Amino acid sequence: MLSFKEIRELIDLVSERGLSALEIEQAGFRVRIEGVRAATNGASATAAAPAALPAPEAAPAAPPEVDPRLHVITSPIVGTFYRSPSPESESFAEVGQKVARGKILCIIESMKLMNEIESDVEGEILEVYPKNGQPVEYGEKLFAIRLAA
Amino acid sequence: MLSFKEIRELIDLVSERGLSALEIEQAGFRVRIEGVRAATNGASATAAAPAALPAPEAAPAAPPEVDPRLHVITSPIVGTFYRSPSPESESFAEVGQKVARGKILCIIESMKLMNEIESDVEGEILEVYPKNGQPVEYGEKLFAIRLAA
Amino acid sequence: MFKKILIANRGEIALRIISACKELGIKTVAIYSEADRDALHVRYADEDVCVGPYPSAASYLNISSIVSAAEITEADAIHPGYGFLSENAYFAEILHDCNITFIGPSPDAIRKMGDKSLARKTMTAAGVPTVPGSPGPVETADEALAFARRAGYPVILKASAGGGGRGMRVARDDRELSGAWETARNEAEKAFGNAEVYLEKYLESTRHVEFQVFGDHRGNLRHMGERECSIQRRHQKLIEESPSAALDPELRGKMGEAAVAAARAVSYTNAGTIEFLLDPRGNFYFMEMNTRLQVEHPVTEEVTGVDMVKEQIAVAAGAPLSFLNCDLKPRGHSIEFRINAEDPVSFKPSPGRITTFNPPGGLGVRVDTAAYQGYLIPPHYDSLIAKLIISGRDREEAIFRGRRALDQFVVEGVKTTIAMHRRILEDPDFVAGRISTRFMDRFAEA
Amino acid sequence: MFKKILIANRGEIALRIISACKELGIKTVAIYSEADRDALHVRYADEDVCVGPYPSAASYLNISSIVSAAEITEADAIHPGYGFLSENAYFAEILHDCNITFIGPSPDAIRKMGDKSLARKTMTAAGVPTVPGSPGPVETADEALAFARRAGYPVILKASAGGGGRGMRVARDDRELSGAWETARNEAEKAFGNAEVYLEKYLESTRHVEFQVFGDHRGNLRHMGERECSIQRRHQKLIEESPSAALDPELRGKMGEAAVAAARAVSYTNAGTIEFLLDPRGNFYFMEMNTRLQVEHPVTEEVTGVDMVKEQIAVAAGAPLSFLNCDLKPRGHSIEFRINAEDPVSFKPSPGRITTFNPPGGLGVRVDTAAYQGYLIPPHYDSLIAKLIISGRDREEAIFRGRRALDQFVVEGVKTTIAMHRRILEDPDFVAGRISTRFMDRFAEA
Repeated sequence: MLSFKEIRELIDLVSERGLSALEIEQAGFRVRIEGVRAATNGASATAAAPAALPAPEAAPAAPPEVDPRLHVITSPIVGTFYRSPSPESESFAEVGQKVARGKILCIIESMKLMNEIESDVEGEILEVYPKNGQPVEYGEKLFAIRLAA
Repeated sequence: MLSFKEIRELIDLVSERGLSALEIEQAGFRVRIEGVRAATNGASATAAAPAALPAPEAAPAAPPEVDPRLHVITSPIVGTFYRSPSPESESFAEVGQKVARGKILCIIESMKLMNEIESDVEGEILEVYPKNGQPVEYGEKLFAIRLAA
Repeated sequence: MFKKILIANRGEIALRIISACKELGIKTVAIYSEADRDALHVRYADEDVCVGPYPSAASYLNISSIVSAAEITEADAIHPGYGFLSENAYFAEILHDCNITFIGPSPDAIRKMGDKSLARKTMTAAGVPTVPGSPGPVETADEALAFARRAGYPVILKASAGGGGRGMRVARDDRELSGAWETARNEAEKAFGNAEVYLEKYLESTRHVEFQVFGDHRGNLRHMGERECSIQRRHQKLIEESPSAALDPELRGKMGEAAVAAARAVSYTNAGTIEFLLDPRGNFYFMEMNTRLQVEHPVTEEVTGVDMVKEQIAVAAGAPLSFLNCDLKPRGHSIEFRINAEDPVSFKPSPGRITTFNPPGGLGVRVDTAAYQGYLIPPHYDSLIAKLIISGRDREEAIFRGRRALDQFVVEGVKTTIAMHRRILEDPDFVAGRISTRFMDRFAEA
Repeated sequence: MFKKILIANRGEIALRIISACKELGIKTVAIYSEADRDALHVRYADEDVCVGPYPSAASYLNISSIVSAAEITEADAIHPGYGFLSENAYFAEILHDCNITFIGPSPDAIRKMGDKSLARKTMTAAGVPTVPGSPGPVETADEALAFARRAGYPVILKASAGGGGRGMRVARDDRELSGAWETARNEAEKAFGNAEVYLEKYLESTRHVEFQVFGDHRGNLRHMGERECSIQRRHQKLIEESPSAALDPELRGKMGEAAVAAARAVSYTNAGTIEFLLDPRGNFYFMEMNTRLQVEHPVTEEVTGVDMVKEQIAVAAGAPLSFLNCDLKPRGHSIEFRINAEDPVSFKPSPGRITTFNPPGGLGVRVDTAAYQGYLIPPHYDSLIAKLIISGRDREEAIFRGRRALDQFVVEGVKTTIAMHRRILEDPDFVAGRISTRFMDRFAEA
């Protein structure tokens, strides 16, 4: 649900960026903001797009910007997350480490079985989300990896 | 849910920013504000566009236009509507008739009592809504009167 | 049986009555004020008539509009619900003159029980114990002081024409009584148009236990067991349950007999409630009779299995009581929680639009309500938005079930008493059944 | 008693089980697929675990994910609800190995009753009458034709591993049987991963009457009376009621005894249901046993006063049956209406967003649902959005009450079966209790 203040901010954004429309819908709540009136002929179009100008890449109602080089590996199963094959051994992977496709990143224990989770991309590990020994559910984020260029 | 004050602010915003429409819907509540009518030709489009102009009479989302000279008399009580004092007599008032303030227009029978309903304005009867002998509820339209100029 | 019933009320009770009529195959007429155009009772009735603008005096209390509405829709009976005109003897009389059945007791019974001093006298004559009190209305402050010194403090001032807690004042010494005297009279004047007050000894650590009675027009008069209504705030009931944890079969028998004797003293017909104060030693005193359906009637319905509104309609139409040959021994336990739209701290009403309304369901959960998601609660009427009625095999099950149902009751957009009820259900004294009419004082302090 | 229960289900039954746990003071874990993130069972549970993407096979049927979810949340028991893994003996076995209690019967009982040919043999040995049928799975079309000619048409093909109407085909002559043979085997293969089918004589104008049985781990086994489930469409139940208008106390006694004998033959524990076909002359035949809680369990709860889900949990924890010394004679009458999101004409599911959801309330009305205003019904699962359970003093009161409750049930945004139920309640045969499993055929033609 958006507050009044948030709706007001969105209106500002829509008009500043010269968007033609913004529509948000969620669980029975809907807001639609239609932008500055579309001009019906060439002459007025110039007038209708006023201060706007700085809206070249006006990505409308964009979700938080996503780095196309960022890749997130999520858990394919429910279980317990382990960073190393045994408490004494070293972690499979550390932040900052470069990993190849197929490199084992962690183990998820499910029903007494140790499931090795491999990297499906080549790149550098930016973040490890769960702590060692932490339960993870299906779809939970495990690793953030910056793809090799 | 938006308060009256908030809706008023939104109206201001829509017209200030020159938006073409704003629509908010939530749990059975819906508000749609359409901006100042888009002009259909170049000349007026230019005028309509700039956010700067304070869009003075921008009465947005106006209800159906009401003739200010039209006056409607509604029933002050629940009962049965009679156009004449008895079945044999003439109607108190007919369409087209000019009536003065205080003129008896009809009778509403409520709990065996005959309640005379008077005109509270001077003018000409345009319409009689209920039929003779018809039950009327509180607030039901009885007569439309065009006010004397 | 009636062909069409006009419901002279609004809100959940209007819906309750419409439902009963539908189940009996009787047509319904809703009345409404201009503030209630979008109300569910208007939508669910077969016909509807706007009877006036929002002030109750001009609409829901407007006798001539309501009688006219019955006449133009050709309704042959009127159910008054509770509040509004339900205890108005004059209204019942006019309906009689207009050949419209008033679904309730006779005007005479309403009058005799409506005048609280007269009711006390009637009860004394019938052998029903009453709280020691002034023999009639008290005329002067000196007279009040004299009574209080004789009976012993604390005392309570009550409006002769009163009910529902208004016009009531407790005094613990001469000084407090002198101060309360004018206030009580003013409040009584304002609330009931009658400043007369009388005095009673104020009993402490008592329970409010009431008995449901029902009479038909063939001389049968029965009680349907009790309701425990001690959980009150400012004399407004918040939680009611049946049976009462304080009654054993013997005491239930004694109080039930007294209730029937009380009702018989005014030849009572239809549904009525005898309110008693019950002290910890098992002494009970007649407080007053409510000559109408109560807000809390559902808990009696749940433990007896009798649809009381259908019973009211059938009895008014001349039928004998349907449960004459039944065992009405309470089956299980039932608790009603009044969900009000109000601030849980200040207790101020919280009218406004309900943006989310998701009532609980499942086994043992009943919800009586006229609210819905998107409903705008008008500020002109009372703040009750729903009654949550929880039943279980015993009190313990009902309490646990009540907790989960209150947890699942989602209301957004207005403040409600849901969280307060949840806290009451965690209170060890409540859970143990150690309650009195002072419970909420203690609870508020905690 | 258990400390934490994982509910391996979704929708209204997950909510039903969460409510029972809350009333017992037991913590709950919800599981959900990615399509159910906004579901109420996720919101109302104490903890929740996403177990997979939307296909049931990858989430609600994903045994290793569900067992892992129980392990990481340290749940000590799993309630399977109905459908999904509730009749999966392998799942029950794995839980046992993992030291997690499966709230339901033993894997052995599930297996013996799950194999429909084996179940028939077990019943015959226990002296419970069964419909004349092939002694075991039928291997070839010729074998099927031979049986049908011997027993006489019509006959019905059923999946050995089946249930819920899938894989069933009726044939009235050789030609139909030849046609149905492959279809039934294909459907059985698809639905249950097992193409085996067997044949039975198809009885016409029979009623579907089932008995609820309950066993504890101390050797007690009781029945809780019957449910009349003849109102079906394509072998899917639409309306269930208790008691059945077709049973008198003598027949109820005989069928109840047979049901208990059937359950005892597999040393049954926890809640189960014995389904019978009942012909107009009072002959009854064992059809199958459902070794789990039924969708329609609420009507039994209403007339017996027993909370069956709490009973399941208590019995699984080792408690004796709570009603050993109670009279479970049905009290009043209860009817359940399944409100499905589907087109009332084509019967196709109608998933989508519920824009208005206003369920009825008041006396005798129970709603079990996981729907709410604004809820988006995912297209991946079954179309049941609510169960409306109506109780009254007798069948007539329940029918009249059902009409008014269906009238007051407002659902917008998706198509539902509400109007169809309303029409069934107006049908003179239904009102008179003259029903059979063919009722809906006749009804659809009318």
